[in-house]
Parts: sequence; structure tokens; C-alpha cells
Amino acid sequence: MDWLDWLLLAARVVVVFFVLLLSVILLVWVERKVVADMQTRKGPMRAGPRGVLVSLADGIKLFFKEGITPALADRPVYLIAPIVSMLPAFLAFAVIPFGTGVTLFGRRVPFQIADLNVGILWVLAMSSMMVYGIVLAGWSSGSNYPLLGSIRSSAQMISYEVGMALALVSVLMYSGHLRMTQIVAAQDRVWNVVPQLPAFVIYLIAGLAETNRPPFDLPEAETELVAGYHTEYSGIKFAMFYLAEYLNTVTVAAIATTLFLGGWRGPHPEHLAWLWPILWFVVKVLAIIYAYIWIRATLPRFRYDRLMAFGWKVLIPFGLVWVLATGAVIVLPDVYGRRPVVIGAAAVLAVVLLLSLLWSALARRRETVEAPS
Amino acid sequence: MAADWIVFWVCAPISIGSAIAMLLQRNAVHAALFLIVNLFTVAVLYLVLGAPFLFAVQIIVYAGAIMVLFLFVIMLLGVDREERLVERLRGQRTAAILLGLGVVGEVVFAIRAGVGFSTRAPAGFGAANGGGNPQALGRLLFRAYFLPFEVTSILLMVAAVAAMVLARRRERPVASAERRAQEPIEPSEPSEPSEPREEEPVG
Amino acid sequence: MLGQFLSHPPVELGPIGPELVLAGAGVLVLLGGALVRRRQPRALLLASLAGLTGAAVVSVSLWRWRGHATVLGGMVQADRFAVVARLILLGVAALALVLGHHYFERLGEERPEFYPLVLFTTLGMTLITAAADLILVFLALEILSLSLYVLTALSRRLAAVEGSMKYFLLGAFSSAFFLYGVAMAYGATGSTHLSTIARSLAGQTGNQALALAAVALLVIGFGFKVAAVPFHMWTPDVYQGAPTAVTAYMSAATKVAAFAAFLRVLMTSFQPLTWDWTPIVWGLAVATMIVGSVLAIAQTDIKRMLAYSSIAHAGFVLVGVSAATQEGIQSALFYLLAYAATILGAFGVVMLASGRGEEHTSLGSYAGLCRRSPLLAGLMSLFLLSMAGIPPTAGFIAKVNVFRAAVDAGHWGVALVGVLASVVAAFFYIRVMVLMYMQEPLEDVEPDPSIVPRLAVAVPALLTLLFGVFPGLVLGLLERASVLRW
Amino acid sequence: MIRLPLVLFFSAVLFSAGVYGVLARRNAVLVLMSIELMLNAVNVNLIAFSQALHDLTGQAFALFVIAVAAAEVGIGLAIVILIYRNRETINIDEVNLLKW
Repeated sequence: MDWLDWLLLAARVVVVFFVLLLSVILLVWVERKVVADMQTRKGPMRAGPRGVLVSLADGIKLFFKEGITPALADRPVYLIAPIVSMLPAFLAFAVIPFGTGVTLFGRRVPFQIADLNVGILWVLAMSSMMVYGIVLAGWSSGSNYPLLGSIRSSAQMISYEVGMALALVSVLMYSGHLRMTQIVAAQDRVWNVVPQLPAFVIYLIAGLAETNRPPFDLPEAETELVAGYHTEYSGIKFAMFYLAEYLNTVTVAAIATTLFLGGWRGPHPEHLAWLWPILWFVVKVLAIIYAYIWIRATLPRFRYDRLMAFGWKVLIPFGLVWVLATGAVIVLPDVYGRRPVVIGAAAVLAVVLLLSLLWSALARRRETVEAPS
Repeated sequence: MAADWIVFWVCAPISIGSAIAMLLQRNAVHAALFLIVNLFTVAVLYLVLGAPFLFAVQIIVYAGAIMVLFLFVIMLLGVDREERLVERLRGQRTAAILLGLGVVGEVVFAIRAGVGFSTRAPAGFGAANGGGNPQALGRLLFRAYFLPFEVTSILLMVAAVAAMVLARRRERPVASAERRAQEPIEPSEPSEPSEPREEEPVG
Repeated sequence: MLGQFLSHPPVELGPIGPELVLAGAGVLVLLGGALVRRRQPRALLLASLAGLTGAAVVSVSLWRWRGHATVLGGMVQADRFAVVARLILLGVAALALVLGHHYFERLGEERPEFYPLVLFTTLGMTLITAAADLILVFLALEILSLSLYVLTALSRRLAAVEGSMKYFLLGAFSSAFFLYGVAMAYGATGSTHLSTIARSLAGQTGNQALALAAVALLVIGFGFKVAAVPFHMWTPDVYQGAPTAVTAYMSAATKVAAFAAFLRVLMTSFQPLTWDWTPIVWGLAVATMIVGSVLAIAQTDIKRMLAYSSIAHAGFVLVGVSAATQEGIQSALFYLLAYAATILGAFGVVMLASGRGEEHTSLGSYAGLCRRSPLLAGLMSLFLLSMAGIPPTAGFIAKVNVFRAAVDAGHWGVALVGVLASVVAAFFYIRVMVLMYMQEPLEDVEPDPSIVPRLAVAVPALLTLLFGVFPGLVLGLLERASVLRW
Repeated sequence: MIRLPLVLFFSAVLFSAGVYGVLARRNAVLVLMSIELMLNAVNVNLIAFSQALHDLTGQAFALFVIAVAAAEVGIGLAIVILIYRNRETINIDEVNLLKW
């Protein structure tokens, strides 16, 4: 690598950083508008045309607001928590290929910051880091509501991370690669969403929980916990949490796009061949985000025990069965050939497993109906 | 000066510094945070030492799961108040320092005594890492080491069952109310003081 | 695609058959305890016993194993040493299950987890006796330790929980040392296979200094598990705090398993360094025998006294280990067999004689036991005599064998210290007998009248007598089992 | 490539820091964290050897160690919670019902 490579890398980092920030500003506006539309309201209208500058105005307001540190706060941790909550979202984006790349100065510039050979694990690692910001914020505030929110969130995020990891595992088993570019390359004929639909659904649900979006926004549950983990935060530090939350949403959507929706793939004309993939990528990410907003506008918040029960008793067993099924589909033909007996037996087994899952879920439903606590 | 050399000399001092800071920290949460820093720097060292897969695993498992569990327990128990660093048993700290120095000394001796390390395999690490580090590690795990792999699964199952058995509060009959009324609320256990915190919901 | 991963080397599952049976039984019993609505502890007990029996049958069939010496990528050794050690462990587990079933039943507590945990612990123990790779040794060690920490805390008594914490913290501490030792061995020789390490050290291609560091660290790790002296601090508390049935199990089985692995690692991997590690083992043996015997005298609680006595016994086994010969292995194996039977029986009697749970474990409550229950007093005396090493019992033969092995290997001093320590130890064993037979009962403790646990205690008593009178019954088998190759 | 003795020395320092923590700290959770530090130091060792020997066994072993560490922490914290429920303290000096 010479200086030009380093320069290009730095340029990509800076561009991605600012595009992400910009996207968050737009996203907040989009969310408010969409939710308003679904509730037949108009939403923000004042700042800019159709209120598009509303979040910018919010940001400026927060920036100039007085930052208050509670007397009981643990100062250093209180200060680093917002930063810690922002970092993983940015870092996770580093491995996502958002386009094919372009040739500049006679060298190939991929539209991706770093193509790690453990890309999918990097994503997992960063999503497991997301919990720290919230946990530390809640603890360091020296107050009860934040602490409760953070304890809830650490349990919630760890639990749903298992489900998310299972979804990722089945994808990586199916595509046989850990590297993001290769996973995208392996989707040249069929997007992973088709053969891996259950994993996609698991990932989307777990992603909601990981980003603490409604209906999984227990850590901040404003009706019960004031504002949860960021109750004691104000000004720019609060803005950072806000930013982190939306950044996480964008990142989760981008990962889902890359792993399941074929990444930047899509039909496009030869003209401006480098631009179309980026557009496809953005469109797909927006579609997922739209679905998230829709869910937010539709579903009420989960009760905490239901949330944990769903994560552990439905999502994780289902994910495990799916990993098993994926493995069987990949491996059995190699071992036993494509004999109808084997396929039949496997199908019967799969049906039995699914039925037993269903049965146990129903049985539990009956129990809770019988004995309300 | 190679890049990995620089990375090592940046990470190793931070790592040792944070380990020592963890030991001297009175507040349990701060100590946990320093341990997280330590684990991160060590993960980066794994990357430099040719183990990218372990780098990711280290962050996912240690920093992402184990340390969160630690923080969770520290917060849940509310044991994060300051700990007295005054030693109760006299000389224990001295003994600890001596033992620690002993370990370092032993290793230094071993290293100095065995200067010429036997690097038997002339083939480079690239050959061992054929097809990428995760792939090579996977082949190793599922061929030569598949018995330990399965044994690990038993270990994890035992651990899961065990943790559940230990941390579960004494079970109440979940069934209908009349059965609950007939049974004594606590299984009688004369040798133990009653637990006042029994009524809290399990988190 | 993943299919390429499947072209693995031929799989010979025979030599881990006992472990497979145990794992299957463990999972079944676990599911049975968790899912079956009307939990039947007796059904769980019978299922577990069936699993143990199956594992024992498979182990016996391995006596005439004709396949490769090591299987599954060199991970598991299929030799007779492992067969014998496994059989001892399985027998101990079966008796302990019967005792434990009775213990929790009498306490009125439902502990369906007890059975699968004992099965998994036994799995770890049997696996460690056959493990031919340090990675597997480490994993099996962790399985057995982790389950034992939980078994210790199973009764939820305060003393049990505190014992469990002490056990856990020190056990995890020691396994870190063990692990450091394994890392050193790997660095010194480039392998974790026991035989490859030995070949590398014998051929002088390995790094001797690192290997020595490895031996030292491994000895620390094993020393904790077998409760050898500078590393014995956890033993009294854990043995006293744990439910007595669990104490019986772990005092007997842990020592057998840990010593089996210890013997295998030292006598195969580090055989080329024999001259370097025997002094360490001597030192441990001497310290362990003396400290164990002397501290036992000061105890006023029967469980603590037996704990110190088990520490002293670890010292006697170490005497056999330090001989570093085939005779040494044989004598150590016989000692372990005799010790397992004796300590299991002794703790069984303690369980039956001390009321519900651990109500009466002070030595004082043993005064006049022969009035209240002549049978229990008689059994206890037999076990105490065996521990003291007095003739018609297995303990006598075991001690004689161990000392002879040491003397034959030229270690006079260790044998002499051993004899002296036995004399000291005999004092407190006989003191308990005097209490039982010659004093009036102080407290009115009704010993447990149940038949089944008494039978479970009578079996080791019979074995103690049998091996004491006709040691030839097993010595021949043990001789053929005490060949460790690399 | 970083010289092996340097890495070994580094890991020995980490390990002995862990040893010190186990022996000198009184809070059970911190003792547990110190044990994690020791295991971590061992992993550094294994991976350094793995690189020096051009052999992946060390990395596979480190993977197993991480799994075991996770299991150990799970059980250890469960025991800590259990003891806290009984005694409202996790200071291992105050847990002195049983003698050393």
C-alpha cells in the first residue's frame, strides 16, 4: 500500500462517516413523516420544505443546550457512555460493501472500507458492543430509572444477540463465506432471502431488539421509566444517544441488505455502472427501514417478561432448528446422495420438529391462559 | 519497521496498563471497564499474531458476552460500592506480588534457557492457513479436533444446566391456586435463615 | 460449500463407548427430570444406574480392544489402564447415586438435577482417564470440576454454598495454572498429543526449559485437583460443606480420575524428564502425608477429619507416583481402588449416622455409636482400620505396595516418611473407634434405619475386606493394566 | 513478525497480574475477573506459539479455552449470586463461616 491507497482509504472513511450522519438526519425526518402519515397527521412542517430540516434544527438546539451532569453520576463513565454507544454502529459499517467500486487514478477503489476475512463475525462483534453504551449510561447516571433501563437492556440485548447470531450462522453456512464481498458475490443468482427466509425474519426481529426500536424499546420505555437509560442525559450527550440509535438502525438495515437482499445487486444499464449499485443498495436499505417504521407505528410495546420469553423460547429454538435444517440441506446430499428416501426422511424429521415447536408454543399459551399470574 | 511491530508496541503497554489499573481499582464497574480495554487490546494482538478468527471470537465472546454478564451481575447485586483495599490477612499482598514475580521469573528463565526455539515446520504460516484462517481453523476443528469440539458442547450444556440449578430460586408450584394454598410456602429448611428477598420477580 | 469438511479420517467410536453411553443416559435423565410432569426420583435413579451399567459393560469389552492404540485423531487412548480406572469410577458413581438418592429423599428436597449432574461428572472423569491429548485432558477436567462445584452447592445450605464458592475460585485459579502448563508444553514441543510431546522431548528436539516449566505448572494444576499439600486449602471446607453423599462421591471419584490423568501425563508425556519431576513429586508426597495426618488430629468434625485423612491418602498415592515405574503405577492404582472403596464407605456411614442432612457431624455425636447401631459402628471401624492400614483390610496391602514400589525405585526416604505418617494417622482413626465403642452416647441421635443405603455401604466394606484378604484377585489384573505406552 | 520471547514475556506479565488479583482482591467478582485475565494471558501464549510453530493447534486450543472461560464465568457468577442471596455480601473475607 502506498500513500495514494491510504489517502483513498481515508477518503472513504470520511465520506461514509458523513453520509451516515446525513442519513440519520434525514431518517429522523422520514420516520416522523411516515408515522404521522400512518396516523393521518401531517408531522413536522415548519423547518424547511415539508419540515425536512426539523432534525437539523433539533440537533442545533441540543448542541447549544446546557449539559448537566448529575451530582451522583460517575463522571468518567457518564462522559464516555454516549461515545461508546455511537462507535460500534460506525465500525460495523466498515465491512459493508455498498457498491461495486470504481476505477480512479488507474487503481480499483472498492466501495467498502475494509474487506475483512471475518466480516460477518466483525458485524456480530460490533453488535455485541452496542449494549455497552446503554449499560454504562444507565449505571453511571446514579439514578434508579436509568439503572433499571440498563439492566433490562443488557438482558434483552444479550438474549436477542443469540438469535441474531443464529441467523447469521445459517447465512454463513449457506454461502460458505465469512467475507462480506463473497457473501454478496454468492447471491448472484438468488438472493439469500429466498432460501433463508426464516433466517431473514429472525434477523429482522433480533435487529429490532438490538437497536431498541419499538416494540422492543424496553430500555427507554418512556411510560414506565421516564426515558430509561438516558433519563439523566441532556444536550449534546443526549443527541449522541439519539444519533446512535438511528445509526444502529441504518447499520442493521444495511447488514440485512448485504446478507439477505443481495447487497448492491440489481439490474442496471451500462451507463454510469458505478452509480447504480449504490442506488440499489440505498433503495433496499430504505425498504427495510420503512418496514421498521411501519412496525413501530403498528405494534404496542412488549411486556418485559413476554419479551424475554419470546426471545428465549421462540426465537432461539426456531433459529437453532433452522441452523440444523440448513446444515442438513447442505451436507446430506454430499454424504448420502440425492436419494428420495433420505430427502423424505429429512422432510419428515423437519415437519416433526416444526410441529413439536408449534405444539410447545401452543401448550405454553394454554398454560398462561389457565394460570394468570 | 513493520506495521505489526508498531501495533504490538502500542497495544501491549495499554493492555498491561489496563490490567494493572483493573487490579488497583476500588470500584468494581471501573475494574470491569479496564478489563474490557485489556481484552480489546489483546484481541488486536491476536490479529497481529495471525489469528483473525480468534480476534473476532475474543470480542464477541469475551467483550460482548462475558463482560456484559459481569457488569450485569455487579449492577444487579449493587456491589459496586467502594471496596476497602486494606488487606485482612497480613502479608497476603506481599505473597501475591512474590508469586506473580515468580511466574514472570520462571517464564523469563525458560525463555532465556531455550533461546533457539524449535520452529520445526519450514512451511510458512500461509500453508497452515490454507484457504484463509477461519477456513483452516474450521477444517482442523471438524477433523482432528472434533472430539474435543463435541466434548465442549457437553461442557457448555453442563454449565447451562448448572448455572440454572444454582441461580434458580427455590421453586414454587406453578400449578393452580388451591394447591399452592395447601403447601407450605417455603420448603422447610431449619438450618438456614429465611430469605427476605424471595418475593422479587426474577429478572 | 461445507461438504468438503466432511471427508474426515475414519471414526472409531469404540474406545469412547462408555462416554457415549454416559452422555446419552445423562441427557435422557436430564430431560426426564425436566419434562416428565410427575417426577419420580426413583425412576431417575434407576435410569442413571442403567446408564452406568451400560457404560461399565462397554468398558469391560474394551479390555480386549484390538483396534488402534489411539483413536479419533490421537485424542483417546484405548488401553487397559483406562478400562480399570473407568470401572472404579463407574462403581463409585453407582454407589454414590444410591446414597445421594437417599440423602435428598430424607431431606425432603427434590433434586432431579442430581442424577444427570453425577452422570456428566462421571463422564468427565472417565474421559480424563482415557484422554491422550492435553486439550482433551483440560476439557474433561473442566467438565468434572464444573459439575462438582454445582453438586457441592446442591443442598443450598450456607456452608455448602460457601464451600462451593471456595472450591470454584480455587479450582478455576488452579485450572488457569494447568492451562498455562499446557501452553508451555505446546510451545516446547509443538504438540498437545501426549505421545508426540514425549517423542519430541526424548529426541531432544523440544525446548527442555519450557517443558520443565510446563511440568511444574501441570503439577500445580493436578495438585489442586488431588488435594496435595500446598494446594489442599479447599478440601476440608468443601468436604464439610457439601451434602455428605456428594462428599462421598467426590472424595472417592475425583481423586481416582485426577490421579489417573496425572499418572498418564507424567508417565507418558514427561517420561523423558522423569529425573526432573520425581523430586517435585517426592516433595509433594512428603508434605501431603505429614500435613494431612497431623492436621487431622486436631479436627472435631468427622467430615473435616475424613477430609484431612483424604489429603493424607493423596500423599500415599503420590509415593506410588514418584516411583515412576510400572510397579509404581500398579501400586497407585491399587491404592486408589482401596481408597475409593474405603472413603466412599466411610462417608456413607457418616451420612447414615448423622441424621437428616448434616445435623450431627461432630465427633462427639459418634460417642457410643455401637449401642445405637452396631452395624454402622462395625462398618465404620472396618473403614477406619483400612484407612489406618491395619492388616486384614485393603488399606494395609495398598500401603505396603506403595512403599515397596518406592523402595524398589530407590526412594527410601519417602517410604520412611510414609510409614511414620501412617503411624501418626493411625492415632486419630483409633480415637474415633474408641469413641464409638468405649464411651457413653452424649446425644440421642437415631441412625437411619433404611436398608438400601446400608447395602450401598456394605458393598465397599465387602470389597475392602476382600481385597485385604485376597489381593491377588485384582493385583494380576492391575499389573496388566498398568502399562502406559507412548 | 514480533519476536516470540517478547510476546511470552507480555503474557507472563498479564498472567502474574491475574495471579496478584486473585490473591489480593477480596471481592469475589473481581477475583473471577482476575481469573479471566489469567486465562486470557494463556491464550496470548497459545496464539504466539501457534504463530511461531506454524501450527494451528494453538489457535484451536485458544478457542476451546474461550468456550471454557465462558462456561466458568456462567457458573461462577451463579455461585456469587447464590451466596449474595444468602449473606448479602460477596466479600470473600466475610464469607468465613468455614475456616481456611
